[in-house]
Amino acid sequence: MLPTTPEEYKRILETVLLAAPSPLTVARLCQLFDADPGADLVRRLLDELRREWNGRGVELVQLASGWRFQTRTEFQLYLERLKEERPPKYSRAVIETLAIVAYRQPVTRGDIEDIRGVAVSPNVIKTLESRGWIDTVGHRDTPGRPALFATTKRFLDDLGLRTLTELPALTEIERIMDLVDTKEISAPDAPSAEEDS
Amino acid sequence: MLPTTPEEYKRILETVLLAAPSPLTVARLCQLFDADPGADLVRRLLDELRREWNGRGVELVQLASGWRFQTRTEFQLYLERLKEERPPKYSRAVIETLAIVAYRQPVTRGDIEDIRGVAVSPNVIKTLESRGWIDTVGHRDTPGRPALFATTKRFLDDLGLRTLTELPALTEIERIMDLVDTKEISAPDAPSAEEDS
Amino acid sequence: MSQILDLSPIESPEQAAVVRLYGQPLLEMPKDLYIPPDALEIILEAFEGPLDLLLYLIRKSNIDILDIPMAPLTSQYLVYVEAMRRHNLELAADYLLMAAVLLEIKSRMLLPRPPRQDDDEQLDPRAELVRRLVEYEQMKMAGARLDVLPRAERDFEWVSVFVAEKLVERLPELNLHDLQLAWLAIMKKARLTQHHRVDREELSVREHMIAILRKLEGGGFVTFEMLFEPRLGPAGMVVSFLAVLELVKERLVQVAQNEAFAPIYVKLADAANDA
Repeated sequence: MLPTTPEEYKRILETVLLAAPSPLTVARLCQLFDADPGADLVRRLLDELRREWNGRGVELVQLASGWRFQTRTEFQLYLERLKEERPPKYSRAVIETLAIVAYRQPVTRGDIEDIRGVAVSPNVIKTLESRGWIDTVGHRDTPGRPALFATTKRFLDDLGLRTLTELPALTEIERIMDLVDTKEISAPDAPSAEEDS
Repeated sequence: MLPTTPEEYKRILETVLLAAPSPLTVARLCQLFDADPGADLVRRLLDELRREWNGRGVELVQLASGWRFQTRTEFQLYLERLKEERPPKYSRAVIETLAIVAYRQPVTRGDIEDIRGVAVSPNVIKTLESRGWIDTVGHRDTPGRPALFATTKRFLDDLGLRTLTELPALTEIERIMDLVDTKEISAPDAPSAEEDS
Repeated sequence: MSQILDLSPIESPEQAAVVRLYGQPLLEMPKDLYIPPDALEIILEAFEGPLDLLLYLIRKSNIDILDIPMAPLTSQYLVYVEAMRRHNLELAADYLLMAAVLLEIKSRMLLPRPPRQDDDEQLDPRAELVRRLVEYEQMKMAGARLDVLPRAERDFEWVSVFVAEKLVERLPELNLHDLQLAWLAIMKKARLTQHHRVDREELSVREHMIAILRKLEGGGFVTFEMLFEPRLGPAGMVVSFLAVLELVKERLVQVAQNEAFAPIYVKLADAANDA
């Protein structure tokens, strides 16, 4: 299967570059062939190959250490989903604080502490601010003039919401919780068959 | 950059498969997308992709653990010239042991030794294990509780097989085995000589 | 093909035995099996064990594996084993064990067959050996076939192109469900003291409250009318108005009017202190 036409040369170059674990120089690529096709021809064929791959998810690029195929960064999202490792998770304190800001905004840190029943670490607020999900929209006119936090447009964007009203409604779930509570109270002797559901 | 047309879906599948370090199942590929396109659509797109790659140096193949791009064997000549080291050449002991594990699994080291008529060196087992072709799937409930070996998905992948049933058939020799059995049974002076087959 | 293994009964007592092994006379070194002394080790390595050697002898001689002539096969085998021993090669126990097995089968073959007794006695003494030979040959050939299958890294390569990544920090992910669960947990705790009711209506008021706060962000006065966006329609206007009332109630904004019918100004409550 010795190459004779430019197409056949290109097929070999493409295959080798797709399988190579590291970038390959033009000199190295010339050595692939029994008869050296010459650096000029190889370079011309590489240029043609690069053009042929235009518009695909993988591109042929020339680097300092040679040529290689690599994925386009636009496809990073999909490639990341392949990775085994799960993305990091926010702590419960962060998520609860965010929930309070989202549903009760505007709120002060004091409001959050009142609702959660525990002190809110400055790190929690900082985490949410640096993520761009909450920011200060004013100060309450009370002693200490505490900052008022609200969620941002970025928060809505990142969660795929258009407006705050698209946040999951809680009325239904609250009704269920009411029912559960009622049941718990009204049937004190009932054997608790369904513990952890 | 959410995919809408089949072409866009295919572009993503192609990119991910070209970059993936191991085969990907259809189920895994479905998970790439925000909205699951469904296994049927993905399978159809993979078939289309496979056809699109026809005639090139790289082909899309379906293996035991999923879909993957691999180079065609005709191009190995060129790929070898890139390699720093020769691929390992396995001894007959290794290959025969592999065959016994593949066709008779699950087997213990004792079973292998019975069939080959010689002791099996621990290195033979180690070689196959470190290549990821066999592993321990349990222990036989006999004195010493010897390990039971079986082949892995990786073994099938590396040999381009989807299931164990695609292993080369043993038919020719089995006919001889049949003859042995038939002769033993039909021989007038050897009634009911049903050996353990 | 030349007859490599002489299958005729070869027992002429006149001939002097070349080799005597386990009391069995071996008359001559079969020509095809002559092993140059220095090649012996290589040959030993060429065989994977006694079964492999036996198969070689059988196949070379075109013997029917189902009807093995034990005497010549045994002597061929013993010649080989003896040659190895003469050269002080460390003989694997497996080879010696097989020699004993062959001799045993051979002697049983020489005995007249007893009349029908139990099944064991009826079996051809060679049956077990044949079974083992056939099974080994089967696996040997299966191995050879496996070995020629196109194999990754020898006959083809996996494609795995470089993944170009923008250097972005992997930020934690959050979904609405997490948020909802968190809020539910809070509500459950809070319901012991007070009953929060959050529905879409209230959220939309809160959304407008935030929008108004953002409009007032500079700290200066903004006219009351500026806080309303007619494009929101009557319902939106009402909600905006409720939002302003709520802001006043929560003392987040100050509303000022110098005299009746004069423009109403609104500003952030805390900005008042700065002014």
